[in-house]
Amino acid sequence: GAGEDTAADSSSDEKPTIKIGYLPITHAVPLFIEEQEEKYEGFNLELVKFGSWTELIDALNTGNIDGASMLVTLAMKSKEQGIDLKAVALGHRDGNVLVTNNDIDNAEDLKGKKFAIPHKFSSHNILLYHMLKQNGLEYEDVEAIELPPAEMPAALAEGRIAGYLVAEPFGAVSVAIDQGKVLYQDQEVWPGSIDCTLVLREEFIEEQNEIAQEFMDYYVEAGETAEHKDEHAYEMASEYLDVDQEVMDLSFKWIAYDDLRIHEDDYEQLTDSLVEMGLQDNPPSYEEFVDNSFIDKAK
Amino acid sequence: MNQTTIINVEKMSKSFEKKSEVLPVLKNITFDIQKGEVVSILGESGCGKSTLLNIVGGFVTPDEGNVYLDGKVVEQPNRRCIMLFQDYGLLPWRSVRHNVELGLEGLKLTAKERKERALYYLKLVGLEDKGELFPKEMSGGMQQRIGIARALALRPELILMDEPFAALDTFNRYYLQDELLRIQEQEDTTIILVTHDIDEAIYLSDRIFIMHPNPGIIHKEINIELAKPRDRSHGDFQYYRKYIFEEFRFNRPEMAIDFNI
Amino acid sequence: MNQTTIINVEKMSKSFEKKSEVLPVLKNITFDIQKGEVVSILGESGCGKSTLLNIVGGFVTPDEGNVYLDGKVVEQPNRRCIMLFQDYGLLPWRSVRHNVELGLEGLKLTAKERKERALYYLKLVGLEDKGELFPKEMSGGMQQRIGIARALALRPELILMDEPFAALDTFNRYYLQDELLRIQEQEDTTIILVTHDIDEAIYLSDRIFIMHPNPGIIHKEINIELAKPRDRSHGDFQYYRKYIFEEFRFNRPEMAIDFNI
Amino acid sequence: MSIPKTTINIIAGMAILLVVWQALILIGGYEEALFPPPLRVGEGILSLIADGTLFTHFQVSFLRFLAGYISAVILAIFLGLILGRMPLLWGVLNPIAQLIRPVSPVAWSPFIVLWFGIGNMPAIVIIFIASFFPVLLSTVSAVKNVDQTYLKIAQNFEMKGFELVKKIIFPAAFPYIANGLHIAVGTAWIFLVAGEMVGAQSGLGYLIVDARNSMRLDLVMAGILFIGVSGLLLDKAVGLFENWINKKWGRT
Amino acid sequence: MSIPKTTINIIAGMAILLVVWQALILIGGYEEALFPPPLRVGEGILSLIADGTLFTHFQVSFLRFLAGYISAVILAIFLGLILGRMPLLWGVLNPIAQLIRPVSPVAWSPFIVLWFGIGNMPAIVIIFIASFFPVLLSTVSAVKNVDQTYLKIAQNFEMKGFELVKKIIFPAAFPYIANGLHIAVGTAWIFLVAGEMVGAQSGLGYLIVDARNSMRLDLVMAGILFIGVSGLLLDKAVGLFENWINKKWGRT
Ligand SMILES: Nc1ncnc2c1ncn2[C@@H]1O[C@H](COP(=O)(O)OP(=O)(O)OP(=O)(O)O)[C@@H](O)[C@H]1O
Ligand SMILES: Nc1ncnc2c1ncn2[C@@H]1O[C@H](COP(=O)(O)OP(=O)(O)OP(=O)(O)O)[C@@H](O)[C@H]1O
Ligand SMILES: [Mg+2]
Ligand SMILES: [Mg+2]
Repeated sequence: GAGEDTAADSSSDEKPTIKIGYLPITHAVPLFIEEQEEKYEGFNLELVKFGSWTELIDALNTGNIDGASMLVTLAMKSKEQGIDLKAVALGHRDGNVLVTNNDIDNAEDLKGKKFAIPHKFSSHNILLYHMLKQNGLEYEDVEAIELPPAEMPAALAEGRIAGYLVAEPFGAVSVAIDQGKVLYQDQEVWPGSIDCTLVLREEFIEEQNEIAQEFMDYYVEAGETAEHKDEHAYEMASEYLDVDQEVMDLSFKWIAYDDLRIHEDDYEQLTDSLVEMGLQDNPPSYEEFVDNSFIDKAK
Repeated sequence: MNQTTIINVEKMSKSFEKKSEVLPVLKNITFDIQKGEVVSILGESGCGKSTLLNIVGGFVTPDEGNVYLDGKVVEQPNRRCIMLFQDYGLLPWRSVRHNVELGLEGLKLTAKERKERALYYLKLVGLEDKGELFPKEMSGGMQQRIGIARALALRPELILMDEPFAALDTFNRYYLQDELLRIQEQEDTTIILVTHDIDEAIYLSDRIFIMHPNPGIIHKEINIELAKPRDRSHGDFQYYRKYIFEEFRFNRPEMAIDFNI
Repeated sequence: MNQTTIINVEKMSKSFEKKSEVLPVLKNITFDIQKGEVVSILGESGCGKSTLLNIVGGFVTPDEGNVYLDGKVVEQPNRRCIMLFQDYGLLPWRSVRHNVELGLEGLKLTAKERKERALYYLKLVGLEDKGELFPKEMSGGMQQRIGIARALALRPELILMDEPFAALDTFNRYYLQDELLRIQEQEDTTIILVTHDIDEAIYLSDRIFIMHPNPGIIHKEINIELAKPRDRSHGDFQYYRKYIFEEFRFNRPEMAIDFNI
Repeated sequence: MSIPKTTINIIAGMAILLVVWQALILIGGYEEALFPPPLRVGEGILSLIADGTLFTHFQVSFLRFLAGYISAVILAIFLGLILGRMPLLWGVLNPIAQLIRPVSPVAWSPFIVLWFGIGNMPAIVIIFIASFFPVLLSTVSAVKNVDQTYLKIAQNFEMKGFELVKKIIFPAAFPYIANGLHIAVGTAWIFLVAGEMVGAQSGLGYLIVDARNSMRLDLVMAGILFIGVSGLLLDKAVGLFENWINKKWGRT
Repeated sequence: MSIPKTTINIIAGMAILLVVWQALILIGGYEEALFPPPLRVGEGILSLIADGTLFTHFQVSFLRFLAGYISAVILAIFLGLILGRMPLLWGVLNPIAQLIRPVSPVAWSPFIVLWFGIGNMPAIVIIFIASFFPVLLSTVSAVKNVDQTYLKIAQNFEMKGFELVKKIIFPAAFPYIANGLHIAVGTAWIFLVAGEMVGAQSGLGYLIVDARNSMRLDLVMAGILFIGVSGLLLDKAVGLFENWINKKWGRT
């Protein structure tokens, strides 16, 4: 049955194992550092890597993992469908760049061209939408295309797309091999954009509240460690992320890991955008979906 | 000749349905077979010989009439009446000896008894040293002999043979015909044999049923009064040849050209 | 009999390799065939009859010796010498008439001429009204007649036949043998025929080559001096029968049981 | 006479399927959002039909399928007829085919995007790969196994080259080639979904991915059913075509 | 004698493959990172072998493959032997099988995750689905097509039930079942990759996805080559097994 494999069972003497899903991207670095530093005591942490968001969501929805660092919009979709999830922290702030090929000098140049995003429901799509609007263009002026992130640098290099907007380090890859350049950083378009968040199953939060708190304490701490973006952080991250240091350094330059609290006004802006773009009719409200109690206690 | 009736076919008819057309294949067939007899059913291709044999063996149910084996209606195939198929029907995945043992496995015999009986009948057909080989390693003639051994091993009251030697060359055919007569005499088996070879029928049989087609009927029954073994070039043999051939020619008026027997 | 030599086989030998063993199949075969003759090659299964016929037709290259057709060495199969296969070799995807036309398509004929010629030979074999049917709708005997028409349509100098009637029942076989003789007389075709049926060989041939196996040699050549059409039950016919049978028995000392011809 | 029986069987089969499906939900107590019941899927199908989505996606998929399948079939039969007659060359190329065949067409997707870009091409290429090898291999083996008698007759009638291929080899090999075509339809249709899950913006595979991403498992199930039904119909259509050709060419 | 010739062919085939590959890169002028040349892939393979990654992933994949394949084969043959003898029941179940068969096993993945969780099971289940139908369908049709003569002999010898299946039907059907097994190995291996690309955390398919996500296309290519080679070996192994059984059972 559903949830059978939920690992976090509360048997007394054995330490429970928390399973958290992730994709190998720069946005999940705090998770990597938390596991590497292994400061927690009340539980075992198992990070489960997935090949794509779709598979990660399936696992999360069916209770095969207790939580995940994932695109917030996808979690909101699940919530809307009746899966009990809570967003408890951000995965990162900023750190999404709009990469284009070297011939594109402004938004106007993108008109009529193909532009890749990982997902219709991603914050990247919203960023693209706002960017176009801010430059006096319509969303329909570019042809937005969903592509697996790993294919984007190749597609850009081969001239199949004019640009892309996706999680790191895939933006940095193109910049590092001189096949692309940064047209905009996300904070220029939408300050306080919410992208990847740490999501936990409500079931887990209710049954193992203390453990959840401990997990969150060290998550916040790991975020602060990550914010140093030093050699140490790079080493720990590279256990999960197989990229050159040059790419990673670029990636780190654009991102921030301090203050991982989800702010209500940012969230409102997100839901407004979703409704405005017609991507979601009834996005869950801030109260329903965001649970800041852990991060607030951790501070 | 022993005068116990073993097979008794009574007013038997059979038709097949073909695309909602009813094709009468056998009509009102009646005959008796005595214990120890060799009877041939002779007829052209498609006249219903195989169908008749299948009905006698219980493989096909007649539409009308009945077949009695020792006075009891035949409703299903059974071990007392073994059919030999034209393509020999040996199981390619079993060695020669295990093929012969196949029918014995249903009897209450120990493995040793089974093996002994199989070897006895393999010896009878002259293949005692081939028991461990596989059928595909045998020539056509040898395969047919294995089939005969397999049938005999069950000591059936009746053996049905459907064109048993049609696939063999003349020399092997002659040889196996002699073998069959020798074994038949030794075991006193009753045999019903389907063939389209006039010589074969005359050479082997005590009686010949001549079938005519559309629908299949037994047109004539001929007693062969020659002593066995017979001489194919003897005048009497030629008499029967000519006689039977005339029977068939009579039935084929559509043939423009004269046959020269 | 016309005395122009059409086929001349000289000191021809052939062996096959089987798992690095060399199996001599034909050894030192020499014979001539005259124009208009019907010659049968008679022998047991496996004695090399088909191989010999294939070599004469140019399908297989001999190891030693040569085959001459009209004095020229045969190196490849060609239209002057057509082989008829035992399984008839009709193309199932072509109608009867198009099968007969197959060989004509390589000639410089208009479609109309082709069709006329095909219909002429179909008529010769008595199938002029079946031209638009497919081979699978024909009986075995009809299929063989189509094969004969297809061969004749090319007006070859020589027709090779490999056990042409082996798959037919006795009645159809007799009928086709007569047909063959009629057509052969009309067209004056030279025919080499492989068979394992003594009667067939005597009934059809001007000469019979008797082959013995291991390796295949022409053991004896017999002239059949009977006028055609022949009578199978005639004393002279029986004389040849007995004579040829003795030839074979002589060669099979391993057979324990006496044959009764 | 036989059609009603088949119809009854199909209806009975579907009924069993629905009962088992509903029973699974009742017994397992699954969340509706995670394992939608038949009724909800039925509604999903209706809504997809009503707004035309289903038809649009099906059309896109079907055209891609045709493009990939037909081009693969033509090339594979053409090469197969040649390679089947050239045993030495085939001896060298065969290991390459054998090596590439067991690789899932999906595994190539990074390279497919690199070479063929995005849009229709990746799905078409994946279908092409999925159909190409079964047809090639069955054509080569069909050509190699053409009845010796037919080849001898061709020799005897002095047929050569293109005439030989056209009049003898192709028709003789066709039933086995057709079998390869039949298998390839199945394989290619199966990979259509996989192909459209990668990088496509439309089609039945995309419909499934998209529904999955929107957490609409009822639509996923609807897509699965629709793929099953249309795959089945496609298979039957190829079967009918096979029979028709065989009948036309005088086979059983 | 025949082994050296095959070896020469394989070597020649591989040489051609490498030359074409390198030529493509030189002509197309592709970026090394996007379309890695043979040498770099060779290095990739060596590094994967050296750090044991390749072997570990292969082992995981292979065990999953065995689990999925063998359980599918056993169940499918068992059901096939029964259903082949029950034409009425099969008439009803056949439409269900026909409906499910054309659906890519990958399409089921949301439900597979729901029922079987994550880890080894999804890949095993996908392989199970991929192998089950070919084997089931070929077993049923093999059983239906058992030579009438054998069945008549069995009737004649009064064989029934289990004895009939064991002594006549199974051995008579086996060559065709084995053919189904052979096809299923190919299909299942192809879907292994697809299966492991979805929801697995190890195995050769995962190796490819992970390398792709890390933009290491040389490792993707290495994975593809390795999947091709091991699929090929697996296929040969099944072929040998088939021959061995056929020999043991006195077939050609
Ligand atoms: N199961 C069947 N269904 C329909 N028709 C059948 C069936 N079995 C036989 N027939 C038809 O019945 C007729 C007689 O067939 P049967 O096999 O008994 O002939 P036969 O005398 O044995 O011929 P042959 O010498 O060719 O073996 C044929 O026309 C055949 O087509
Ligand atoms: N291509 C071949 N390769 C190897 N051996 C062969 C080949 N063709 C024939 N043989 C062998 O040569 C011998 C003679 O064969 P052939 O077919 O000529 O005999 P046959 O007299 O026509 O026999 P049958 O009456 O059975 O047709 C047989 O032992 C056969 O196994
Ligand atoms: Mg019959
Ligand atoms: Mg021969």
